[in-house]
Amino acid sequence: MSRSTLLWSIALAAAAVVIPFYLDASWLQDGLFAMAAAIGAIGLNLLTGATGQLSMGHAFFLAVGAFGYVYFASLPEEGAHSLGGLGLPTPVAAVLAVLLAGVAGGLFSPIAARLKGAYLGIATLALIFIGQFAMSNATPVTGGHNGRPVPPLEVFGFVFADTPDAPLVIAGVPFGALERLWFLGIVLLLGAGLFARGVLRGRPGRAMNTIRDHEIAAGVMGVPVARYRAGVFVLSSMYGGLAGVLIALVFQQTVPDYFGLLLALSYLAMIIIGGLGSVAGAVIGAVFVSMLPRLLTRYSDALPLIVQPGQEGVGAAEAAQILYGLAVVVVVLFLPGGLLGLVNQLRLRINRRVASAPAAKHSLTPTPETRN
Amino acid sequence: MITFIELLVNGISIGAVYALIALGFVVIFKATEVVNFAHASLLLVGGFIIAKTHEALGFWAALLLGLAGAAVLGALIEFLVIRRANVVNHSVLAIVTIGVDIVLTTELTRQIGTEVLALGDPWGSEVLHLGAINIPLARIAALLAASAVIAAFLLAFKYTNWGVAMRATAEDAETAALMGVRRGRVSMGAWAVAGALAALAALFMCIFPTPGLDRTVTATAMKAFPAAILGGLDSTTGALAGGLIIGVTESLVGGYQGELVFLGRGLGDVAPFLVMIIVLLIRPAGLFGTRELARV
Amino acid sequence: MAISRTSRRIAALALLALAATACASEKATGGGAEAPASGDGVKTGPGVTAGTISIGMMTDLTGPYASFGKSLTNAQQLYFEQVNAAGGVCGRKLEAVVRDHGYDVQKAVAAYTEIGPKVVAMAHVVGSPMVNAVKQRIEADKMLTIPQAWATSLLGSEPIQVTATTYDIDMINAVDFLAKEKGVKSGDKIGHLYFEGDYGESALNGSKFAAEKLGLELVEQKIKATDQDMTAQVAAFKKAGVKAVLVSVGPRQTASLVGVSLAGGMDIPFVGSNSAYSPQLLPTPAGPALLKDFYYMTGGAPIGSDLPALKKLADDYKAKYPKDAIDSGVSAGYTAAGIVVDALKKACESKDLTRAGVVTAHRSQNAWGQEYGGTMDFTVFDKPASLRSYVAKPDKDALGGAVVFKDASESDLVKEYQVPVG
Amino acid sequence: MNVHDPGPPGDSGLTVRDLAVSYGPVTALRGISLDVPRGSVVTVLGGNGAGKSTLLRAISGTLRFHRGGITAGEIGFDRARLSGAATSAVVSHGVVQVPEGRKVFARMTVEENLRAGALGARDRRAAAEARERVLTLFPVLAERARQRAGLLSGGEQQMLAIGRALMARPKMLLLDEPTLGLAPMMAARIADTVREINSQGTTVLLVEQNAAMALSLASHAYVLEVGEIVLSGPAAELAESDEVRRRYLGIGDDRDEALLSGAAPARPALTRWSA
Repeated sequence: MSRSTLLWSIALAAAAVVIPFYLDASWLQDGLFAMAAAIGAIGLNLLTGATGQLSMGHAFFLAVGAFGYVYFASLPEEGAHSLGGLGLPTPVAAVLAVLLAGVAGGLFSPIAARLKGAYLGIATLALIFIGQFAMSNATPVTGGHNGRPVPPLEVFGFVFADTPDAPLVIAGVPFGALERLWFLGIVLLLGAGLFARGVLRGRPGRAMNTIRDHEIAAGVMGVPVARYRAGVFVLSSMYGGLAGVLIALVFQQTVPDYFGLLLALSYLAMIIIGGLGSVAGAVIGAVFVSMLPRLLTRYSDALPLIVQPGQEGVGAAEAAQILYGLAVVVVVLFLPGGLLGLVNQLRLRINRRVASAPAAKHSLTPTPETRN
Repeated sequence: MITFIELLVNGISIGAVYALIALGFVVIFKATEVVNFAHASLLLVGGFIIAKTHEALGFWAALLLGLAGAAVLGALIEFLVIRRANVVNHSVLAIVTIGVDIVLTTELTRQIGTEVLALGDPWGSEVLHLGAINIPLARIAALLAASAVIAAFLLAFKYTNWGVAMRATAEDAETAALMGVRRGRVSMGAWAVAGALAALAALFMCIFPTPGLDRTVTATAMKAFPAAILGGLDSTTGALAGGLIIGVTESLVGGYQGELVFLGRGLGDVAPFLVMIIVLLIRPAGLFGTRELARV
Repeated sequence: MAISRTSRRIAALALLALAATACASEKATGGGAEAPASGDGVKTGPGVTAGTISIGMMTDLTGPYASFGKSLTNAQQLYFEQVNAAGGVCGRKLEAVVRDHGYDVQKAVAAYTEIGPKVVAMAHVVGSPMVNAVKQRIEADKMLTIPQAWATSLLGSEPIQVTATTYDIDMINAVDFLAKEKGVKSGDKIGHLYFEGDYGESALNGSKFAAEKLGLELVEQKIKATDQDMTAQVAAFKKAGVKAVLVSVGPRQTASLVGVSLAGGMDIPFVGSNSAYSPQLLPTPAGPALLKDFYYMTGGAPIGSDLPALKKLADDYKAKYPKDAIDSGVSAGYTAAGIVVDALKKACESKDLTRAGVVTAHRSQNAWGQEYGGTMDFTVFDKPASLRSYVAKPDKDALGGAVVFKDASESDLVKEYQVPVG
Repeated sequence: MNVHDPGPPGDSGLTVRDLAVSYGPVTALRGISLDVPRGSVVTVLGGNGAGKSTLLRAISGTLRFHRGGITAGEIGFDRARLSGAATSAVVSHGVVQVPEGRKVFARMTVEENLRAGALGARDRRAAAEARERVLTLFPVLAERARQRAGLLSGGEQQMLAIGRALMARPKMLLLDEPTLGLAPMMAARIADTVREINSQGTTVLLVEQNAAMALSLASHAYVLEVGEIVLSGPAAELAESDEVRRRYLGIGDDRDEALLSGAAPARPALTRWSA
C-alpha cells in the first residue's frame, strides 16, 4: 500500500464514520442506495467487465435477493392478500436470500454458458420481463404489485430500524434506521469490494480476463471456460442478491416495479462510467449514477438551465437522465478507463508534481502511465 | 374460429411491423456487430416528425420526412458515436447505444410532453369487413407496406452493390476491406436504413388500434428484441420469421387469455421472451442465425 | 503489517473526529422533536414555523402520469396562492414543496425522506405503489396525506385520506348503472379490462361483487400499462359475447379498446374508472368512438359540471395557466388542497398545528366538500369517504372534456358491499 | 549472398523503407526494406510467425483489424504513399491482396464473390471485362457460378480468391501463401496461374512457406525471420544457398517445429475476436 493510497483510505474511512453525525436522513438514504448500487455494480463488473459476459438482467437478481429476504424473514400474514413467509431470524434470512440469488444465477447459467455476446445480453433481458411477470403474479411471496413491508434486520438484539420507544443516541445524535444501516452498508460494501478485489487480482481474475479477451485461447491454455463462466455468473448473481437485500432494508418496502429494465440498464451504465473490470470503477460509477439525479433535484433552484417542477423546460429528473446518458457515451469515446482511469491519471499527475517539486531534475524519469 | 382468424391476421400484421424493427437490428448488427439499443429513439423520432409535420405538409410528405429524419439520425449516431468508439468488446458498444438512447428518448419525450399526437394517416378507424371477420384498414396497410418494404429490402440486399458490400462485410470485415469496401460507408448506410425502417414501424405502431404517438411507444421497440434474437441476429430471414412469431404469439396469448388463466394473467407481454428463451435453449444462435457469429 | 496499522490509525482518527465535532452537529439536537408552542400559543411541529406552513407534493411530472401530475400541482399551487392572498392560515403563509418522482418507487421513497421532515402534510401523492412504499413512515410521522389514487389498499390508515370513492365502489355503481339504464340483465356477460396492480385489482373486486349479486358473468382481461393495442382483447370480448365492458386501464388503452370495438361492429356501452379517461383523447382518431357510448365513474364532480365552485376554479385556472389544458387533475388537486387547508384551519382553531393535531382536526369532519359536489365523511378511515359516484360522459365542448351524465348516487348494491381494507 | 541494400525509392512498383510494425507492445517487424519492381514477381519467404502476413497487412492497410500499426518507415507504390492509407485507398491505387487461407465469402455464391471483388472499382465496363478475364482464367468458376463458395474444394476456393482479387483489375497482386494446404497438383496449377497473371502485366508479391514453388516463380526473393530480413537476392541465387536449402527446401520442415513450440496462434478462430 503506497503512502498516498494510505492517506486516501484514512480520509475516506474518517469521512464514512463522521457523515452520519452530520448529514440528514435523506443524504444517508441516498448514500445507502449508492452503496447498494456499488455492491451490485461490483458483481456486474465481475461478470461483464472482467469476464466479458453482457448481462442486462442484473435487476432480476436484486429482486431475488430483496424478495427472498422479505419472504424468509417475514411471518405469514392473513388479510386481503394472504402473504407467506418463513419467519426466520433476519441474519439467516439475509444469508439465505443471497444464496437464493446465487441459485437463481446457477439455474440460468446453463443458458448463460451456451450463449455469448449480444445473445446472452438479450436472453438476460428476458429475465427482467419474466421476473416482472412472476413477481406480480406470485402475490403470496411478493405481495403482488404493491410489494410488501421489509422486516428490519436484527443482529444479536440490535435492530436496524427506528426505535422510537428506546432511542439510540450517540454523541447527541439520534441514531435511526438510516444511521444504523449506514454502518452496515459500509461493512457490506467493504467486504464485497475486498472479496471481489481478491478474486480479480488472483488466478481467477486472470483466467476471467483471458476468457474475455480470447476465449478460445483461454480454453487452449487449460482454463475451464464453461465452469468459470458459470461460476462468475453465480457469484455475480449473489452480489446482486446482496445489493437487493440492502436495498430492501433501506426501502422498508419492496415493490416489484422497481426491479425493472431501467434499473438493469443503470447498472450497466455504472460499470461503464466508472471503469470496466475493477472494483473501484464499479463503486465510482455507482456513486455517480445514483447521486447525480438527487444532486440535481436538490440544487435545481441554484442551477441554471434547470427549471422547477411544473415549469416549461428541462427539469432536474430529465437533466439527470440526459447527463447520465451522455456520460456513458463520453466515457466510451474519450475515457477508455472510465472515471476511475481519469482519477488515476489525475492522481498520477498530482503525485508527479508533488514529487518533482523538490527535485525537478528527476522529472524526466518516465513514470509508468499504465497502472491499474 | 372467426376470433382465431381475426387474432391471426392481427398477429401477422403486428408481426410484420415487429419484423421491420427487427430487420433494423439485424442490418446494424451485420454491418457493425452492434446490438442497437438506441432503436427505440429512432422509432420515436420518426413518429415525432410525422406527427409534428403532417398538418403542414400533408401525410405523405410528412411520412417521407419522418423516414428521412430517422435515417439521418441513425447515420449520425453511427458517424458521431459508433465509428469513434474504439473498443474491442462489442458489449461495450451495445451499452453505448443505451446511453445514446437515454439521451434521445429523454429529450424527445420531453418534447412530446403530455400530449397524445395523431399522425394524420389516411386510414383512420375504418374497418374492412370480410364476412364475419373484421380487420382494421390500418392493419392491412401495415401488413402490405411492411411486406412491400421487407421484400424490397431483401431484393436490395441480394442484388445491389450495397447489399453485396453489406453481406461481405458481415461475413468477414477484413476481407471485405481488401475488396475496397469502405466499411464506414457500409455501416453508416446500415444505420440509415435501420432508422428509416424504424420510422415506418413507428407509423404503424401509433395509428389506429392505438390512439397516437406518446412517450410510451418506446416500449414496443423492446418487443422487437426477442423477435430479432429468436430469428438469429445476423439473419434477415430470421428477423422476418421472428417478427411474425412474436406478433402472432402475442396476439393469440392476449386473445385467449381467458383460457390460459392458469399460467397467470398478463402473459401476453412475457410470451415473446418465453418463446425466445425456449428457442435459444435449442438453438443458441437463433432459428436462422450463424453459429460462429454468436461468438462475437 | 501496513493494514493493521492503517486500521488502527483510521479508528483513532475517526474517534478523534467524533469527539471533536459531533457535539457541533446540527443533528445533535435530537431532531424532529416538537417545538414548544410559539408566540401565538399554537403548538407547532415539523413544517410549521412562525411565518410559514410547508406542504409537500409528491407528483409525477416526467413519468406516465405527467399530464395528471402537472394539473394537480398547478391546481394546488393555485389554491395555496388564493389562500395566501386571503391572509394565509393561522397567520402563516402556505408554501408548497414539490418533488417529481416520475412514477418511480425509489425516487418516491427518496423524495419522502428528503421532504418528509420539512412538511406538515402531503397535499398529493401520485400513484398507489408510491404511497404504499412510504405508508409505514406516513403512519409513524402522522402525516396527513392525500393520495391521488383510489385503491382499497390505501384505506385503513388514519393519516391517509383517500378522496371520495374507491375504484371498487365506482365499479359497483357502474354495474348498477348498466343494469338500470343499459339493459344488462341477469345471465348476461360483461367484460372487464383492467391493469395489473392495485388500480385494476381494486376495480375488479367491485365488478366481481356486483356481477355476482346481479347474476352476471364477468369476462376478465388483464393487461399491462405498456400494452397499447387492444385488438386481441376486443376479439376475446367479442367471442365471449359481452353486453358491456368495464374499463379500468389508462386513457390510451381505453381509446384503443373503444375504437377497435366500435370499428369491429361491437356496439355496446363502456363504463370506465375515473383514471380511464382523458380529454386529450378526443382529438385522436378514437375520439368519435369515445363520444358514442362511453361513460366513466367518478366520486368527485367533473370540472365540466355546473357547480359554481368548479366554474370559478376553471376560470381562475385558465387565468393563471392559459397554456395548460384542463382535465380531471385540476379539480382533483384543488379539492385535495382544500381538504388539507381545511384540516390546517381546524387544527389552528384548537391551537395545535403539529402533524398529529392536523390529522385529529381532519378526522373530526363528517360532511366535507358540499361545494365540490360530494359530501365526504372523514371520521372513519377503514371505509371510503363517500359511496356516491357520478356518471360522466365525454363531451367535446365541455370544459375538461366531460359533462355529468347522471348525478352522484349510491346504488343499493354498494350498501351491501364490504370494502376490503389494506 | 549480400545483405539487402535497396536503392533509392523509385516511382515504379512497390517500395518499402525501414518499416516497423507493432501490435500493441509487441514489435512484429523492424527495419524492413524491399522493392518489387513493376512487372516482376518477388517472393518473401519465412516460417510461421516470421512476420510475412504482417508485412502484407502493412501494405494493404489492414493492420488495424488486428490492433496493429506502423510505427516507423514508409511504403510507396508508384508515386502514391500507401503507409497510413485506408484499405479502400490502397485498393484504388491498384494494390490488391488475396488473403491467406482463401478467405472466400462462404455464405455467398461464387458469382456474388466475384461481384464483391469489383466493389472497389467504379467502372462498369471495366468490371465486365475483368469478369471475362477471370472466367477465361478459371473456367471452373463459370460452371459453379451459382454455388455457395463455402462448398467449393480447397483449390477452387483459392482460384475464386484470386479471381475475386482480379475483379478489381489490380496493377499489383499481393498473394498470401496461395498453395497452403493444397495438393501438389493443385499447387502447381496455382503457380501456373500466377505466372500467367504476371505475364499479362500484373506485378506480384508472393509470400510463401513453400520455397521451392516460390523461388521457381520469382525473380527476386527475401527471407524473413522473426520480423527482420535476413537474406535477400535474386531467386536463383537464393535457391542455391545452403542456408535456404537447409531451412526452406530441406526435409524436417520447420512448420512442424513452429507448431510444436506453441508459437502458432489459433489464427482462423481468433480473427473474429480481434476484429
